[in-house]
Amino acid sequence: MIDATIELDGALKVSKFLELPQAIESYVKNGDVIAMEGFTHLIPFAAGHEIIRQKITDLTAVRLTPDLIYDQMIGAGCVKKLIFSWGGNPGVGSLHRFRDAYQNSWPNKIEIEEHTHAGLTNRYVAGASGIGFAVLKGYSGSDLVSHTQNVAEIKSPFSDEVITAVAAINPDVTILHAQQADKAGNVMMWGITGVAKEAVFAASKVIVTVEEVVEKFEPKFSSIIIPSNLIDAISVVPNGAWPSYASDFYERDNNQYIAWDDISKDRDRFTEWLNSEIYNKSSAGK
Amino acid sequence: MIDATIELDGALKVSKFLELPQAIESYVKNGDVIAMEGFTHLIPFAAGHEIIRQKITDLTAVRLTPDLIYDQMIGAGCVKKLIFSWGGNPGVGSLHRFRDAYQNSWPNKIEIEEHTHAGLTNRYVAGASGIGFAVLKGYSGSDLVSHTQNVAEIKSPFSDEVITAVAAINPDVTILHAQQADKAGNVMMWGITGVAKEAVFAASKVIVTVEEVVEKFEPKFSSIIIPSNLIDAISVVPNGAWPSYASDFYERDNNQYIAWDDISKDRDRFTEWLNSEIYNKSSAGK
Amino acid sequence: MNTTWTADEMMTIAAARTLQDGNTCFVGIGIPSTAAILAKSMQAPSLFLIYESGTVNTNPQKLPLSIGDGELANHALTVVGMPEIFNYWLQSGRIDVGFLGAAQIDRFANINTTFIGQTYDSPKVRLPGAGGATEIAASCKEVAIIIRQTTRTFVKQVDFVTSMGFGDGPGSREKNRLRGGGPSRVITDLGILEPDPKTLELTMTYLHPGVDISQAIENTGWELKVSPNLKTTKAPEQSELDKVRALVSTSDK
Amino acid sequence: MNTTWTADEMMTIAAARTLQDGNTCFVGIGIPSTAAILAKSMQAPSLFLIYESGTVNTNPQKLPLSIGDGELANHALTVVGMPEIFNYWLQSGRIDVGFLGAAQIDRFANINTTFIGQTYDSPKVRLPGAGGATEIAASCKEVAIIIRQTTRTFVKQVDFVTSMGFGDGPGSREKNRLRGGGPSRVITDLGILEPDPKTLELTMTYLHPGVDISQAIENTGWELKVSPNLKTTKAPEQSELDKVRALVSTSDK
Repeated sequence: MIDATIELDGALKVSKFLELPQAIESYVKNGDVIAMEGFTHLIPFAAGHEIIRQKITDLTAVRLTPDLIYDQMIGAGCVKKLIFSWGGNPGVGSLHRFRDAYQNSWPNKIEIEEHTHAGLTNRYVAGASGIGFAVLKGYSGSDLVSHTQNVAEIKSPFSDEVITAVAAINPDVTILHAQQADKAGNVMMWGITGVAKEAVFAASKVIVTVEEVVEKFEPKFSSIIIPSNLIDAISVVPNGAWPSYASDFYERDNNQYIAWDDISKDRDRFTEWLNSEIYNKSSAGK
Repeated sequence: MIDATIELDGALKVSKFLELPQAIESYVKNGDVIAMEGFTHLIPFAAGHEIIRQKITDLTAVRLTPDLIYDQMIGAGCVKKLIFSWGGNPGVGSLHRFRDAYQNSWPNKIEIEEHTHAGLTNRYVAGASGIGFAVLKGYSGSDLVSHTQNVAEIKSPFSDEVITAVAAINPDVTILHAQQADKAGNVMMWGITGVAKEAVFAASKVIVTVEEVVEKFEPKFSSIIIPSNLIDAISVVPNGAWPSYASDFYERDNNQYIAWDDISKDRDRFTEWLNSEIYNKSSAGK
Repeated sequence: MNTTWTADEMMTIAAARTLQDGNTCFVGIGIPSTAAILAKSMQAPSLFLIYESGTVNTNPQKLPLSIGDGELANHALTVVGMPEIFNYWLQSGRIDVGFLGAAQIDRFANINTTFIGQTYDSPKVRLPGAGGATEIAASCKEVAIIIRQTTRTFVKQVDFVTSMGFGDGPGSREKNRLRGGGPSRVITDLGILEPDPKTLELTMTYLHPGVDISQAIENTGWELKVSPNLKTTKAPEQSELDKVRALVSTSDK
Repeated sequence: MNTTWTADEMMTIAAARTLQDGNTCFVGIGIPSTAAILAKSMQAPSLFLIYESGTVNTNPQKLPLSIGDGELANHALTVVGMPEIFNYWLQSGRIDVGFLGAAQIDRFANINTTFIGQTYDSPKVRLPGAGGATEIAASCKEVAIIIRQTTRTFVKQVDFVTSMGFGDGPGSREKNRLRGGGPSRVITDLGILEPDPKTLELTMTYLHPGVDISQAIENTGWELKVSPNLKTTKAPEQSELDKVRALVSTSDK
């Protein structure tokens, strides 16, 4: 890990480059609404593990696909409410810690608020846009409508069209993992970026972990740049998305996803994992 | 100009590569709602001139910034209604042909529908999204509200928030200029792209003129790729955006913008220009 | 004859064959994805595949592990954000075929991927939920569904309508303002079902070679309608089998 | 003293000085743009400039000819589509200062860029219209306006409110649900006006060196309020003049 006192351009008066524990401690509080995004790609696992390590609790955790990262945080007792739109272990099966918490209140009771991808995506869009809601054609015909919140019908002022409105979501903190930062604290990511941009604009605070710091970004297909003034803290955490993947850096470690099925099925095995892999390890990536 | 029978991948059964006159003739009809976008950059002038040459009339012409291209088309009698949000000769002054048409009905009466950039942008967003309207905070406090159409207030179903709704705009044809096409008929553009993407998705038909055809796109910062299945016709027209600019190809020919002020001030001088520069020239760029 | 291929292989090949070259196809992960990628090596080389992760016109060389696999991004024409995928590509009605899997399906092709048994708040088995499926089912011009046919999957009433097919029959889609045409076919390990043009009820129109109609009836949790014109699916050709096996083997690598 | 610089130079320098380093600034074309770029070479090197064309954090080396000049794109951190600029950057309230020009302004800093004289449908002079100005005026935390002070520009009532300042006084912005704080200063060739904290009426708070208050009063189309604490703008330093001249000269190249 590079020194947190990395030298910045004169332009930036205060370094946003923090060690991960300091970044989490500074910007994530008990009870926060938190969005840790990354659609299969660039999932900020190291940051999630640090949240567990710091025993942050009562989070409202928002993510299209809870994936292992939220299953782990739920199992560790960090989460009181989960807002999501697809809750599985991708390509493997169920999220057992999520199910145990939701159905058996272990380690604590959690609420859920379930959406469709289109719906939750547009909740972020509204949040990013600084307006109270967004409109879409969504949820129609699904029983989900009667089991969720923040979804309503709205009539067009121009015609008889009735469409769906979803309420804005504005996380207290959004956490992402990206491939690169430059020394001025701008971040570049490429490949699948999902709702990363919307999650950043919707949030009050933004933490980004990155694989590396570069002098200068090089053009990449399908890349986005997040300007430094949208970011509160950057932590350099190589492999910070492991066991998910970081395009052009490493592939998904699918054995970990498969192994998680067994680990997470059993409370004791999970607790053992939590002790050996999180609590007794210091902050880092893989 | 390269041959219109340019060889395509086996994948594409029918060539979308047409000579510009054929592209315009095939896809632009009298009375169409047409969007020719390009925000200062990549303005499809050659296509506009071809529309004039083909004496297409009664167009509802949509564009954030009418610029010289619509001033010329209005002066030539192609336009019956202009939908816009900033109507000047950028950095120079007024659009005299537009003013003459609107105030004096020369060469014909035109209607106008005037918006803010944010409002017209979101009309395209709604059109691209296949819904009847979009919501924004816009127009508030401006007298424009009482002088335009397709703008209304809408109440949030989640709170007392009242915001603005704008009706979707769905052009019959969108015409763009871009830097490159590949042989499969995908298009890549970079630099300022404005509302290009939204104008494409909102439209029924799409024509793109390009500077060149390449074997393979190279990554560029701030680039977008428009897949071939969104495009109906591609015409290779080097300098097709002149006198506006095409990033990495040529700069804006500002003398033309300045000269336009004089040419367009006077009906006779304009008519002379129309004859010498458009009617008596065959389709091409500069 | 049934000994030369597996039922899953037959199902995948049958599904792949239904995809038309040049169409846009919005693909769900799992067997739908396998079938769509297979179709690109068969009759539909320029099938335009879109995944909800943002990969546009992707040509994966091996099976993706998940909907956001790097394989999909690396072989895509372009990758865009999810608002663009859902709002500009899907919601606008630009997608020809949505290709979905499901845990349960009913006679009107309503599908469930949310939970099995008991209630939403206390389910027997909790499934992942909607993801992109609800709006894929709503907005694509037509929807194809791949699902193994058993009494656990083909049920009288789904425990939860995650994504609407034809609701409770004619008029339901209109009432729910769904822009797309709805399910056009359900491909199973036993055959193919299509909605009756009038009642919209799923009707068995094809049986795979070696499958008897009694098997289909036994494995359906409602009184299965059978087409008077029931046909037999063309048996897989060796080249089709080679291709599906080569493709599936990539996921083990 | 007034002989060593032009009134436009003084106006531009005075405007540039008011921009704080590190702020985000949404810039209109013309003198606002010149002042903002000048500020980056003076006290605000990391002023974060956004133009409505989509250029984010741009560092132009010469004056752009228009809001979509290639110079702005070539020197930007990134260039994004206009929906992102208007919805994510501007509407969300992320911009510290909006920097606008105008053809007319009234005592409550409402500005007109739509038409002069007669009616909307039959104007004496038709101007370009709103562009980004209406929402810049609405959403930025504060708005700075640069305009030459004459009785043609400083009018009792603007012919058209393109972009609202303070409407007809306290409460107007709230009633119109404008999220930003509104105009914080108007920089002219004669001095600087700021809204009175209570009445919100523009009040002359600074005169540029060599300008007499009678000039300001004469050149204002309403009964100009003058601060009891009227100050004199600091005269341009030679380095400021050098910079503004170097910058303006780039537009001739």
